Amino acid sequence: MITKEMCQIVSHKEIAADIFELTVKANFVGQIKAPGQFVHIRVSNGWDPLLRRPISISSFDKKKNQFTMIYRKEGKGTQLLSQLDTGEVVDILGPLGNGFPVGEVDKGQIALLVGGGIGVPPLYELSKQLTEKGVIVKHVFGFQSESDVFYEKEFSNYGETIVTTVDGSYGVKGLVTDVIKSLSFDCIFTCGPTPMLRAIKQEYSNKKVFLSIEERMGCGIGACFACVCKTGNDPSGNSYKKICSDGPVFRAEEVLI
Amino acid sequence: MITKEMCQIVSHKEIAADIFELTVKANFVGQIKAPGQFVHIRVSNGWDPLLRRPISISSFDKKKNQFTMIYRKEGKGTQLLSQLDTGEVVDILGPLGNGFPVGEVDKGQIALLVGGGIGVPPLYELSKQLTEKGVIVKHVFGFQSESDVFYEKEFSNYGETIVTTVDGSYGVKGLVTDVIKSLSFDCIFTCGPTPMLRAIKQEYSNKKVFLSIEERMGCGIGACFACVCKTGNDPSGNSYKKICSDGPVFRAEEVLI
Amino acid sequence: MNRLNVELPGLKLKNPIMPASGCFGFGREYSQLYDLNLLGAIMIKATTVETRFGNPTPRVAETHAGMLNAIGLQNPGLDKVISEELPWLSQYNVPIIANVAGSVEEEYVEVAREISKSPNVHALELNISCPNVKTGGIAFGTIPEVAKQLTRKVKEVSEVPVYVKLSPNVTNIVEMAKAVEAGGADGLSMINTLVGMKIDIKTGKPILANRTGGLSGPAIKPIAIRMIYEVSQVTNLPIIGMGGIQSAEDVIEFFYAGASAVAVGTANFVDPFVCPSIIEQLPELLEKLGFDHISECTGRSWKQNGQLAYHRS
Amino acid sequence: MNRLNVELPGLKLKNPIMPASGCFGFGREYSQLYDLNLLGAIMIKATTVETRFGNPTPRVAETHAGMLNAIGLQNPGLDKVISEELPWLSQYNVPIIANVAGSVEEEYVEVAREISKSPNVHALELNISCPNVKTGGIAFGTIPEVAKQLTRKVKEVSEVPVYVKLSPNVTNIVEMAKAVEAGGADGLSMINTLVGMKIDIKTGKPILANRTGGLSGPAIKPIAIRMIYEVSQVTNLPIIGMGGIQSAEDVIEFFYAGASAVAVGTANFVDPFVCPSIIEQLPELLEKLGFDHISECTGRSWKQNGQLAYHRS
Ligand SMILES: Cc1cc2nc3c(=O)[nH]c(=O)nc-3n(C[C@H](O)[C@H](O)[C@H](O)COP(=O)(O)OP(=O)(O)OC[C@H]3O[C@@H](n4cnc5c(N)ncnc54)[C@H](O)[C@@H]3O)c2cc1C
Ligand SMILES: Cc1cc2nc3c(=O)[nH]c(=O)nc-3n(C[C@H](O)[C@H](O)[C@H](O)COP(=O)(O)OP(=O)(O)OC[C@H]3O[C@@H](n4cnc5c(N)ncnc54)[C@H](O)[C@@H]3O)c2cc1C
Ligand SMILES: Cc1cc2nc3c(=O)[nH]c(=O)nc-3n(C[C@H](O)[C@H](O)[C@H](O)COP(=O)(O)O)c2cc1C
Ligand SMILES: Cc1cc2nc3c(=O)[nH]c(=O)nc-3n(C[C@H](O)[C@H](O)[C@H](O)COP(=O)(O)O)c2cc1C
Ligand code: FES
Ligand code: FES
Repeated sequence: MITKEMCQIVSHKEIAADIFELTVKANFVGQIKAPGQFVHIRVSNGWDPLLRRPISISSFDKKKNQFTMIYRKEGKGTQLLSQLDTGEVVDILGPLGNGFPVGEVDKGQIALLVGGGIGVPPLYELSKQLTEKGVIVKHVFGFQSESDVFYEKEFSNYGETIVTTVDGSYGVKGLVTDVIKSLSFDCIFTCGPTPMLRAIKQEYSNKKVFLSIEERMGCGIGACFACVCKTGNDPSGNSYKKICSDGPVFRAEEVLI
Repeated sequence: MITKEMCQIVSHKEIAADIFELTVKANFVGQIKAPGQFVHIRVSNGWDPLLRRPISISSFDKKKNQFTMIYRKEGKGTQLLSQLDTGEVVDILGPLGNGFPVGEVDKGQIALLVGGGIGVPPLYELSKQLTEKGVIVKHVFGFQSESDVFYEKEFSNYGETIVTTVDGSYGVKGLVTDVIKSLSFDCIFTCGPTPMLRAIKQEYSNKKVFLSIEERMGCGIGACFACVCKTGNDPSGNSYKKICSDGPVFRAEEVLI
Repeated sequence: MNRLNVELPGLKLKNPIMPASGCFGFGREYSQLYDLNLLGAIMIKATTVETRFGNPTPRVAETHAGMLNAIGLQNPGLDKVISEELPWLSQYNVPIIANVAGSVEEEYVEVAREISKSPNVHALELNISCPNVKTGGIAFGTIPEVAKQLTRKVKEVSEVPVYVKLSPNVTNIVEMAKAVEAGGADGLSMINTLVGMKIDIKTGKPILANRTGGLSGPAIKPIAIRMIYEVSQVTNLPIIGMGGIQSAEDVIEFFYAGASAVAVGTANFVDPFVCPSIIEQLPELLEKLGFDHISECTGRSWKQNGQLAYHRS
Repeated sequence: MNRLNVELPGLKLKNPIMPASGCFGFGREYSQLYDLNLLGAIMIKATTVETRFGNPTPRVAETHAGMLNAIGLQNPGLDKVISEELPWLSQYNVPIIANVAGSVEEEYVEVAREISKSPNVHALELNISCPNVKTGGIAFGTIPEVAKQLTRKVKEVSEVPVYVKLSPNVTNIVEMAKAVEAGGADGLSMINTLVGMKIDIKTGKPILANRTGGLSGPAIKPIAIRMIYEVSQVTNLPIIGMGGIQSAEDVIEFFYAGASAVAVGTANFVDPFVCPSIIEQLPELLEKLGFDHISECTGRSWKQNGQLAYHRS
């Protein structure tokens, strides 16, 4: 069930440069099915900015009816969002889309979670659930620079966590793709910039790979065809997946990116 | 000097049904020249609503660098304005226009101040200044209904105050024009809906009458020609006054309304 | 007292509020959120003969109080719409207005002929105004003679009344309206989107992969109102108005301008419950404004002394 | 490093930012707020041969992220502009672009001939696009042949370069641009306002006394950007871009689209200091984006690999 709810802010803080962690109360938390689902947030009561912003659910607590998001303050909408205080309410539509299939990896197997920048957050709940299940979890996260890094300690609670930065100011200098070459694992769950997803998809076509993709959205629920991508292995070129309602998580071979 | 200033709200409260009294700190208070001048308020940081709202200065305190406005919560802009709290800041352009000429009435003479609805506020500072000068002040104010009445007590401090309501729920039932017929006075200062101003102008063409007129505005400073009115006694029909910069207060015979 | 029921050619509507084409798919998604029976009608996504993938992504960009889209008529194709979407929609007691699109005249004609046979399709909306496809759409929507010709051809084959959807990207909207009226249109729907563009400040390139897109949302409302005001005074066709509607007040404004029903597009993305909310709020607003029935509002802005509206249900 | 100086026909500008015609009067009011010498140029209010009162009030109405105006070319008339306004403006070291309007060809020609003799008028802006006057304006702005003819006539008498101001209310903006280029225009200014309307929900009547008005402000920016993008690729004329500009980022977007200078209209009403603020912020923004000079931005959205802008100062 998709719900539109006025959600009260439980906590809201900046956890890295322009990176905010936002926790809200929502009755629809009970409806969340898998890590990697997202919500669609209305950032103002007016009509400018007009569209909702899609933000991933990074963790949730069904007992408390709370969930947490982590987002980067970028443009007009997230800037407005970042000004909201604890106690205020925000109009959220969710939960949306299909998340990471925790069932696809077995106890004792090794899952590699690869995140780039603001693609890291949805992997947090995933890591938690995989760990609870007895899966061995490894994390490789890429950021631009030291000041962008967040949640390293939190992820370390669940498994080995390697951080790379483009400028080398923290962790390993370079891209996540350089680092994963040296790791062993049974499957990959990844979320981040498209070039990163593309590289991983290409390199590991022999492994189970699950990608979470981003695209500019209109409705967020599958009605407007704004967020489609072509499906893999379709000679006609006409078949498609809607990222908002079929995804945002896909098996790598399902989609062309 | 016209100034654009981020003014801090000192107090903000609802004083009648949908009527708000807003007091702010502003360095430009020192620049205010006469009662009846106004300011142009930006009600949001965004671009919807786009235009500033013109609101009269109802009183000011040069020592404290504060001034007060009284406005009715009507449309989108004043609704947003009414949500601001003490301590918040609001972007105000002012002081604008030319106010009521206190010098036009002498000590001991009788000035009749006639206000309709939200036209009442600018008369408050006027009443104060006239009284200080030794002018005898009488007030006649028209409102729709009992719940719309405000500042009756405040005005009573300066002189006789007669309130009329259209529905008769408070004071005299009827229009202000009915009441003034029975009063004696040397000159009229009035602000309110155009039909009221027009009636007064017509009825008292033999007296000194000063009107404060309203019109929809763009710039508020005389540059855009949005707020013009035709001048009286102009056979060409081409001469005009700008309400924002030549007015909003005019001698009745100066303008066609 | 039912203040909202209206009757237009082919359409007996419990209320004059419907989602606009392309902003509501074929109804499945919004049916998860509320009962579609609440709606006056549904304008379904443009249908073409063949399946179309549409334009590359990004397909949407936000602008001030508006958005650009360049979906490019993506749709499952005529066969699938007839065999899957329309039968699914028939579980609801809501008339469907089928948006008909194509690249050439024959394609429009084929879609119109076939889709108008579906029992729950009560009217067609002839989409001669899509700004986001390279062929077809735009020429049909900007040259009066071409529009008239196409309308006539479609009317010949359609089993239900035909509403022609006008493009605002023209010098003279009245001329277009009169042309399609002469071509036999039963009604008008207006307006489609205005062609616009947004450029990414960082990359220097247009945000939309298609570069240009159609501007919709509150930003275009004044243009829609003006065009409906102009057109409603000079044709006898009922108008389904659209362009930036987001509230019950907006609906009244469109009626005042000359509309007899309205469609809500972009606002569904902002508030997915906008259609049922408006439907709920309208009776009270009409009461406040002193109208017994919404049809009394049609054309008020140009009628003398509130003379009764022309298209009274 | 001066990143902002640009050169266009007749105009050697310290920066490419100027207030748009009609939104700045003749400069007197804004001169109370800041030093007009900061501006790149000033586009003064439309001037006609005779004094004009313009339309009845209300003349403005607010819309979502925009406004409508129907001033109706109110101005003191040619004589007064030449004898009072321009001499007053000559105290500033700022080139003036005189906006020329009229009801018939002869009127445009007379205003152009006389006003172009004023020493501080460095260019004319031929206003063939005012939507708010019953005669003149709109026909000149929507029929290519008429626009070309008028441009030619004005060019014959003008002592300074002529920029033609295009109306967005046309089916084909490219055709209009090419017509005035063929007529001898030295540059283009675009866009003027879009015709729109707002109806008062309480009275049922249009808010503007003139009923329709011109839509300006952020709402129309995507349309301006699209039109400049289209036109700049097919003419050799430099473009002064306008339509919803309110920030330094917007200026860059207009340059990317194809503008070589820009004008700011409605935003002056929202923030009277918007022009000097933008001028102050631009160098830093250019630095951040990696440009040595603002001219490098012109046409970036359609040029391959950022090839040097055509109209480099
Ligand atoms: C399924 C999904 C999950 C996401 N999860 C997260 C998350 O957990 N944390 C996070 O920081 N970001 C996330 N994003 C990206 C986030 O949606 C954008 O950063 C955000 O919408 C930008 O809005 P803005 O107001 O900052 O920028 P603006 O520039 O004002 O945005 C303008 C418009 O473009 C859209 N837009 C801009 N950038 C993007 C983008 N990268 N992806 C999609 N739309 C975009 C906006 O939604 C808006 O409609 C996610 C995106 C998707 C599709
Ligand atoms: C010189 C002057 C002094 C004023 N002083 C006061 C005052 O002291 N107290 C007070 O309550 N009101 C005053 N008004 C009226 C006040 O400006 C409007 O009530 C207010 O602008 C309405 O804005 P809104 O956001 O409520 O309405 P909206 O409907 O959202 O306004 C839309 C647009 O129309 C304009 N507008 C709407 N109604 C009016 C109106 N009556 N006059 C001018 N513009 C209007 C708005 O400014 C805005 O641009 C004054 C008007 C003028 C011209
Ligand atoms: C994402 C999107 C897709 C659209 N697709 C179609 C379409 O397929 N056929 C059509 O006639 N109009 C289409 N439109 C136009 C709308 O039906 C409507 O005419 C326009 O958006 C103006 O209304 P609005 O401002 O309420 O959105 C589309 C609009 C949007 C925003
Ligand atoms: C109040 C007002 C008056 C205007 N008067 C004129 C005018 O006299 N001549 C003209 O060419 N354009 C006139 N315009 C149009 C502007 O110059 C400009 O082209 C348009 O407003 C778009 O820019 P903006 O969105 O920045 O306002 C006027 C615009 C406004 C808002
Ligand atoms: S955002 Fe509308 S279909 Fe995905
Ligand atoms: S509001 Fe611009 S001249 Fe008065």
